[in-house]
Amino acid sequence: MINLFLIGQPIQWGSFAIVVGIMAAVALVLGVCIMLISKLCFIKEDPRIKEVEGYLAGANCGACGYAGCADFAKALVEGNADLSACSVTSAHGKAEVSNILGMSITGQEPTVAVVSCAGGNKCRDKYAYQGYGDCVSQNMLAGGRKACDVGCMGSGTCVNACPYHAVEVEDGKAFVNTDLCKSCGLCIKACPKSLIKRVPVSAKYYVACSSQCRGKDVMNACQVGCIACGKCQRLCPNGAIILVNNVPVIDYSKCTNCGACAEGCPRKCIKLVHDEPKAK
Amino acid sequence: MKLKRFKEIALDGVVRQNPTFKLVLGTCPTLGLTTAAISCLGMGAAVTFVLICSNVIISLLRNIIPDKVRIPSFIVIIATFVTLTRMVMEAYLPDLYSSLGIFLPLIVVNCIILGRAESFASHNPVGESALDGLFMGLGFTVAITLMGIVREFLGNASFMGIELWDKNVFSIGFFSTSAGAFLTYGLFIAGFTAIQNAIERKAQAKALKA
Amino acid sequence: MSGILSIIIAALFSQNFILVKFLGICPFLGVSKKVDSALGMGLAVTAVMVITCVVTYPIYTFILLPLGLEYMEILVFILVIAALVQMLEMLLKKFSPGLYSAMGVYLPLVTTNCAILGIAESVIAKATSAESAGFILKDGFFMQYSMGTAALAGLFYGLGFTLAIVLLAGIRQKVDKLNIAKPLRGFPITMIVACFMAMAFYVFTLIG
Amino acid sequence: MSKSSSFVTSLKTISVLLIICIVCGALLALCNDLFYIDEETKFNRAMQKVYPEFERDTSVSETPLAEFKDLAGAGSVSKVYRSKDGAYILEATGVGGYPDGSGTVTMYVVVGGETPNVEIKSVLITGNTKQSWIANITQKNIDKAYVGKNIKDVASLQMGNDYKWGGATMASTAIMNAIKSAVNYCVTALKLVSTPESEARDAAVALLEGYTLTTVVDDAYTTAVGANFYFTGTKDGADDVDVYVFGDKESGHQIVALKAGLTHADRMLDTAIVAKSEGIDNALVQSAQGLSHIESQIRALAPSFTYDVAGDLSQYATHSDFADTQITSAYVCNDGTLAIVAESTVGVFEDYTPGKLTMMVVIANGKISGFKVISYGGHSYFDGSIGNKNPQLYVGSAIDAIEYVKVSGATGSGVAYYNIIALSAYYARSISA
Repeated sequence: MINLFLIGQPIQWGSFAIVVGIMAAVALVLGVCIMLISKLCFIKEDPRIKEVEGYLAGANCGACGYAGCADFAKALVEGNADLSACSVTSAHGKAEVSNILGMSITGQEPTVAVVSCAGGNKCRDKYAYQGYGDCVSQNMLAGGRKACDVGCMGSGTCVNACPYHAVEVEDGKAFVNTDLCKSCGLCIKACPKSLIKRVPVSAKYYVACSSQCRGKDVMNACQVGCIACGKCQRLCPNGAIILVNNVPVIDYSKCTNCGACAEGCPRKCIKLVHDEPKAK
Repeated sequence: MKLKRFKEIALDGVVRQNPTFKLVLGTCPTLGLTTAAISCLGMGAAVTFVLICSNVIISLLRNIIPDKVRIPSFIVIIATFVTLTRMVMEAYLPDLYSSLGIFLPLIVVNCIILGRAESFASHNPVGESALDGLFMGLGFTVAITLMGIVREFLGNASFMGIELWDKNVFSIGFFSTSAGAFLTYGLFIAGFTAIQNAIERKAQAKALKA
Repeated sequence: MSGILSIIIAALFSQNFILVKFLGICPFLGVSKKVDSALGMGLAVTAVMVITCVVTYPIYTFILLPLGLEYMEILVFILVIAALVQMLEMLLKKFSPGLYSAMGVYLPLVTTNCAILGIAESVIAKATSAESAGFILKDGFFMQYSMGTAALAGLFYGLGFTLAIVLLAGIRQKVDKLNIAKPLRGFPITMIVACFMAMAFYVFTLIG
Repeated sequence: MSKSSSFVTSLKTISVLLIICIVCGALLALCNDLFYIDEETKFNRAMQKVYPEFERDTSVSETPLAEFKDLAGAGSVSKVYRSKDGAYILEATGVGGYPDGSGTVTMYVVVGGETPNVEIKSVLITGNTKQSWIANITQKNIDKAYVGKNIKDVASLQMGNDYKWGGATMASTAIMNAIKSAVNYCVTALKLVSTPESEARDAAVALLEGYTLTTVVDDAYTTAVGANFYFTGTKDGADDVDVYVFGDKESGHQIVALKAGLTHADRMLDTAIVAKSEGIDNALVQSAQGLSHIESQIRALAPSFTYDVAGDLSQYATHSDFADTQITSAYVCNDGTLAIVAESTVGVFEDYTPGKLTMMVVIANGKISGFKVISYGGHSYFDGSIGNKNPQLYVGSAIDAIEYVKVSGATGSGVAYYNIIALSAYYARSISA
């Protein structure tokens, strides 16, 4: 056989046979061992984990913070991880996974995050905070610098937490740009004051205050805080808004987005969910 | 195979899902080899070749390989192609072979190849997997060669091996050390994400206006 | 005694697998978000490294070398390692769930790790003077391996790996809290932190 | 899963893995033979990086000859490869100036060309230990400094600034040492080119079979005896030998080998001669034998000298007020001038390692008329005063009143000089009294 590669030697059938022999032996031994051990330690496991893992990228890159796709899949099925954390899996993969675990996510209406506080620079500071940059550390110092004990400090922990850069700090308080928000929940976990809540995308209004104090205390701390006067509760035609320990809570299943409460509110703290950020 | 799908895979491979800058996979050769741009090119070519071949074979066998032995069989296929490249390179391109050194056998455990094999090749038909392999390999090669050029230019004042000026006159030795590699790689990723965010924001702004 | 001591110091500091030898960077960047996951990863890598050394050395010297099949080294090694790791994972899941929850989950991730093949290549560097093993071959002290020191080296290289990854995880937990410029968040800032760590470890290469 | 179906699936799994492995193994085995390159071409390729026209010629043994392997203190040759076209690639390691000898540089040195101009064709550094600044030296620097140089004059290269590169002096010395040891091997063992020294050495070796000679570079000896080269030879079973080689290759080497370590008198006798080349004219033998180098110093200072040992040394050789100083030999000339050789290890500071100062003092008609420093060991302070400034101050002073003159910057050696001169004066006074 003319040697078209200019080098090399005639095929050594001897070593060829040895190679095939070794490979066969190794494959056989390993295959049998794997099967035996998998038989030996078969553990009942939620079949969906295997399925979900099938659709994940499988790159085991660890970007989601979990140890690998298997671990992430287990967390997804048990419900304490969110699909958006994995940037590697293709959209098709994510669609598949969400319809396997579908009923838990897409069952309700898709949601969007909002910051239920309107204070920011309008809320008085108890002290001037000099120190480590984010709200978590500031919150350790006498509950943060704001006079209102649930006021947003605007130091941007939620801004950092959001992988989609949907959260910005404006006028001293955090603001969610609902077009970018994927409702992945990372900001909700990050906020030390847990001010960020999920509201359905279809909702038009949300209560931009969570202070549980009465009128005089609120006015003393913040110019735009809800003084729990109860006007919105009386104005609402279908009783969708009720005062729960001085904080108005909207029941979005009854709310028809009529806006009566928003106009009637003397402090204007019921705001638009899909509001344009003023800075733009 | 529709042109749109082709464009999508191409864009994904090189820009949107660039393995080195976006997914941050295959970092070992990226940091190790980029002191010399030529070895980056050689490495890129080797990785692309192995990636295409293994993607093709894996997508061919995707339904046959049972799940229990999925990883071992994928790895065997990849290892075969890597050994093949090693033999060819040792025979025909000996100096490139010695400049790659340890990183040639390391292609087997390169996260890109196994990652793409499992996430793409094992769910898609052969044609698309081959293309994905090609463009992912291309994205990887472009990325590490860019880094290689920058590090070589700053580190020992030469471009693709051709010396531009005397190294002792002006060169930041820091860039050819391992610490320099981390820094360059970090800055490259930062630049890449900054550009990508800007493009995204512009696209969204346009979409909002429309 | 000094031989082993020099291996330990080299393995932990002057030849640290990540910060000096550049192997195993993918998990180093990926899994170092939290200290406990980093520790789990480190232990998994150490376990697999010990297995690799204990397995690759005899295979290479007693099977591959006498038969002249050096070119098969990658294929055989990676196949054996992948299979062993898979078995280890199953065994751990069954017999010690505690240990499994700590490190078992990382095992499939470890097989695709450059450090494993890196140490396999350097162990077989003892058995041959082949140029192919590349730059790892150049450090003389790898030469005096025996079966025992191979496993020992595997152990300490794994601990060196764990040291680096836990250090980074500690720093990263702090750094991720700072509000840094948007593009620098995530991997770039980790890279810069790793750059400083690499500088620190560079000092060891001069002493070691 | 019923027992049988689980068995079938596991069988299927194992078989798939088996087939994949076998196919891959077979493919690799075939390719390995297809792309096989034999050991020889692989080695040639590696070497061609150093010397492009390298063709390995295994007829010559590649381990270097033991006795020429290392060049004392400079480095050693570990491998010698011969190429078919006559060029040699030597793998040499050079010692890099660290006191404990660590910090070495290993490199390939390629030596080739026809006999008159055998030169260094190329140099490639392959490795180093503890040379952290070696990166400052680029291949261009080394090529410019060493490549193309005829190996005859490489051996005599001194470390100048076009061989030393900024910030890497240790590495530069290591490189020069490595190259020198490689060239030395070429000259001595491979005999690629003959330097006068190597010719003399070959002639001497021819005369004294079985002796291994080492060159002694000490011009005080060679010039005194008037020989071109001076070797010391050793052979197991026979005592050491001083070998003087007169003349050069064209005029024919005249070689005298005397037993080493004899006292002055026994050297004069014929028994001291171990071997001499026939037809050597007797005066050369006489001068090698009789004229020890001290005598030549005296002749330079007291021309009227006829050799005669002075009075008894035992009494006045030392004196209490001149510590660690004693007279080793004294000569008197027919006109009465005295030549006294004395040595002193005085003048100890904390860091000063007391080297031995040997000096000859000439006393004529009651005055110190001259002196000659023969050798000084240890500390560099002697350099300052060796310019004869310090002892010069005593010349002309009478022997019965020698006062100590303090010279700043050379107090240690100053004391040594004073002791020797004053002791000689005391000796002269006491034997003339």
